[in-house]
Amino acid sequence: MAEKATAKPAKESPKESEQVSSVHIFPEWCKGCGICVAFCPKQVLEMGDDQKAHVAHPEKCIRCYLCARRCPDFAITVADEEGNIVREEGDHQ
Amino acid sequence: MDYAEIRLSGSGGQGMGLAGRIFSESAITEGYNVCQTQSYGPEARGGASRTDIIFSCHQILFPNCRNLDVLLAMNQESSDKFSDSVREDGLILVDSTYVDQPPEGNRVYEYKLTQTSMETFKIPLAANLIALGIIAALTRYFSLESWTDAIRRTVPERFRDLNLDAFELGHREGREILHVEEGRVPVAYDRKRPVPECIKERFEDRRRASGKGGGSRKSNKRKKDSSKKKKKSGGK
Amino acid sequence: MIVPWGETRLVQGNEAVALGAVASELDLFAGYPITPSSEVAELLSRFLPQQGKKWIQMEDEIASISAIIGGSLAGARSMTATSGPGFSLMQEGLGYACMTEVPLVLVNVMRGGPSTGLPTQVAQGDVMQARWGTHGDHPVIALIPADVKECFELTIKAFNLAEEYRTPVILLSDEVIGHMRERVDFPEKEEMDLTRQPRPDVPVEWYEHYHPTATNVSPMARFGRGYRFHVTGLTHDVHGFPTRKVDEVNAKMERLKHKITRRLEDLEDNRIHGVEESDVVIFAYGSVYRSAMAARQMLAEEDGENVGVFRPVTIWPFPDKTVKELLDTKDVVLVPELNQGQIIHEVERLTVDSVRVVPLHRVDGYEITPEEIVDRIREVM
Amino acid sequence: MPAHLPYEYKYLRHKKKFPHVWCPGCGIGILMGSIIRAVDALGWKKDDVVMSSGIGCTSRMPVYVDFNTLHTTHGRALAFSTGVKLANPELQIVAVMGDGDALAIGGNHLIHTARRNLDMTAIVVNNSNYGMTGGQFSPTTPEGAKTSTTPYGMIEPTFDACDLARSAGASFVARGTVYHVMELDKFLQKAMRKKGFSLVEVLSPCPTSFGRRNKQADPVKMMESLRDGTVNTAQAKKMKPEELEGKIVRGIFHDIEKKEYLERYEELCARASETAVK
Repeated sequence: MAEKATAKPAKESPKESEQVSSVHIFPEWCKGCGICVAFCPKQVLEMGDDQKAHVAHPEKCIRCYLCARRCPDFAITVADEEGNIVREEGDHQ
Repeated sequence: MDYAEIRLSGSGGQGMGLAGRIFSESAITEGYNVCQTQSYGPEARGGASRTDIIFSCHQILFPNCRNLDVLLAMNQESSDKFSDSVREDGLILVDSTYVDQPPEGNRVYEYKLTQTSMETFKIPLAANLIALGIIAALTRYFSLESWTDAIRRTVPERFRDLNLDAFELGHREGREILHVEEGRVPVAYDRKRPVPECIKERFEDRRRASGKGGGSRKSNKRKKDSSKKKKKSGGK
Repeated sequence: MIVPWGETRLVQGNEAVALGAVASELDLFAGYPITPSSEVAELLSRFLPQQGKKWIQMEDEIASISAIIGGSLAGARSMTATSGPGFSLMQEGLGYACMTEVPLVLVNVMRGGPSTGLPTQVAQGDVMQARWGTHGDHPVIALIPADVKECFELTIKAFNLAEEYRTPVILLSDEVIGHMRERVDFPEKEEMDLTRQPRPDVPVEWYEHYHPTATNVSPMARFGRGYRFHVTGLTHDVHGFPTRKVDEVNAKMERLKHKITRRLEDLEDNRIHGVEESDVVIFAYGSVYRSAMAARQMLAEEDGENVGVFRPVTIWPFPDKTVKELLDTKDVVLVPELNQGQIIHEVERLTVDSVRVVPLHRVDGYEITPEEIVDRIREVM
Repeated sequence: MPAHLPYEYKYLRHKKKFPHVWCPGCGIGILMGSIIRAVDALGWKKDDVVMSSGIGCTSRMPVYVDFNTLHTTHGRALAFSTGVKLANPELQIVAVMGDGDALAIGGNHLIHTARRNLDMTAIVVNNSNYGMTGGQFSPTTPEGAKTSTTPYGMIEPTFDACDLARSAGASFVARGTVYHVMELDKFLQKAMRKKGFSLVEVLSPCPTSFGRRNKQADPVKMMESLRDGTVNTAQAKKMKPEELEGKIVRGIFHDIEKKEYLERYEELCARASETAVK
């Protein structure tokens, strides 16, 4: 496939409801497969009209990382308490 | 009409191939020579996919379209890429569910194909047949029987009614557009006209009859709050 | 009734190949998935079991060609279908089938190459491979369709030639022809030549698997029917037993060569349009022939020029005599190809220096358009 | 730029077009994340990693990751990788293949690379069909399943890739699924850390080519059958045979210490140099 636009996606939709949440969904990469929504242990996520996943109940998120790791398209990131992206066993580089 | 070039373009999984086959089958029923080619990449979903159809009274030599009588563009990329290979008096139909900036041209029609399909038939996949209906009405290629016959021959049994309904919805819309353009019907034509009730009811009855009533997993979605509405509101 | 004899249908190229195979009473298909030929295998996986015939998807292309050689020896009319990368894997098997004079049909739906290349796009880059892909001197018959109906007719012809000449026959289709859908008015069954070659009827002791005959082809027995013959890729004598004796080796090699060279007229199949009367000729094959004919039409309408078109349907053996006869007196021969120049070398070989042989290449996965041909013709006119 | 980057992001090639080529709900993207996390956890430097692949949907993975990447011919990833390893034993090789790629056309190379116990990790993504070419059956397609080349149902028996690799000589063999992603992360780390030939079979959904033809077009349904259709080795031990019927067992089946091929080769060179000295 053609070397098209860079992997840096253009724009991100407004997300007041996701402000406090540690789960961030990136609509440009989400293909609406529904896996994250179906298997989130706390039903934090829901499918929107635009066939994309949305954070519906951020307060319920227990940061288990399952949605991020089961997302086939790298469209979900989960931040820790301070809000930055950290691996479980400490940062490498 | 003794020679016409039609291009149905969109992304993988939007049914351009099936729509193309129905188009070609209709042409054959009316005795035309037909040649249909496809061009696509590795992606079975997403990615660019287009189907070219040429029908003619004479032998068709070169199989690819070069200046189009009809262009269907289901997304912005296809619309941008192919709109300038449409003839002067060619027709362009774009799915304004995804196409924000429609192309220039004197016969450009915007219609929320996928959205209408979702609202009427609960799935997006009938958009291609709605589009065929509109194109069939606007171009007056082939008789209605040839189209519906082709749909029956091409579409698997379990999707036949859905596709026939979608085609009829599109055909009705196309006739509506035609009447307005030819000034035959004085009524103010409002692009956001609701889907004709009779089609919706018949579809609902059949859904209840088949025991599929109630929302499927996809439809218990969150009501969009106003802040999330897309910048450009609905049809022009 | 799988084959729609006498009916009009919208048919895909690959589908027409599958229908042609069924029409030829195919007994065994062995293949492996590869774009853009998978539809042939997929359709036959539906048709053949309905007739109680054998269909198998092998673990790869080497296995596929091996299986159909085995099948053919055991009495099955056999076929496989592949594309460039698979065709390369099949070369050793193809050579084996040439040496052991086993009839089979190999369909190669050409795609952008080399290597993985452009799997969903068109090219004609395997034409020389069809002739010289396998090692050593060997006979080759290759046919090139240019529309969907020909996919049907040439598949039937391929089966007939394979049996008549006891050799593999290659059908060189391409992604455009293979995936294109066209209206096809199917012939009546009676119009098609579905003759079968006679089986040997000599007493077992007299049977020679490679019996010398005027046409260098002898009726071939099949396993399990009383003749108990030996087959080996080693160079062999008339009985099929290995030999290194000079006269027997030469006899074998001459037989392999002459069974083709002695019957070039029978094998030749060209489409010639206005070549005698024109000074400029387009030499085109396969899907590019369609662009050439469209260009011929445009040049006639717009420039009032009669530009001839010469199209070989049987590409191997190459129609040397006719090409030389017809093209030697021309000013210009344009050879448009979806490769970087392969058949053009054959045309150059056969024409005197006074004839200007002009290439027109396209290897970006798209068809050469009639306009491109017309522009090049106008340049050289 | 998204405000919050997935931390796998620094291992992705940013010039490549995202979202990637795989269909919605395909599990190959999940596996790619899992491999990246394993590389990260093992502290491998990007320059030391070679990801190779054959042909098919899975084979499109290397182009997206910022390693030395080698997209080879159909079924030949392990053969190419053998040459890479011989030329530069320092390189850490991860070969990703589909079920057809590894077990049909690539079967011969799989058993011989395992037999040699060459130090590399082979990952076989098992989605029960050839997705890229439109859904033909593969050696792992379950009996009775519908595919584009088994319109009347699959009749060929399948074989177990893990048993095959173990009996051929692999020193580490495991099977996981993209649903059990935490477990998969662990299996991959162990496999990649292992000195010798490791094979990990990863069950993965294919909604478009396989699911649609077998009443599982919805990615969520396919993931549910991975969840409900598999048990880990501990659970399996406690289950009666009839309970295990139709279930696929996940876990590490084989993990032994065995002389790696290049160790043998060094010994050979030592012997050779002795003869040269005399």
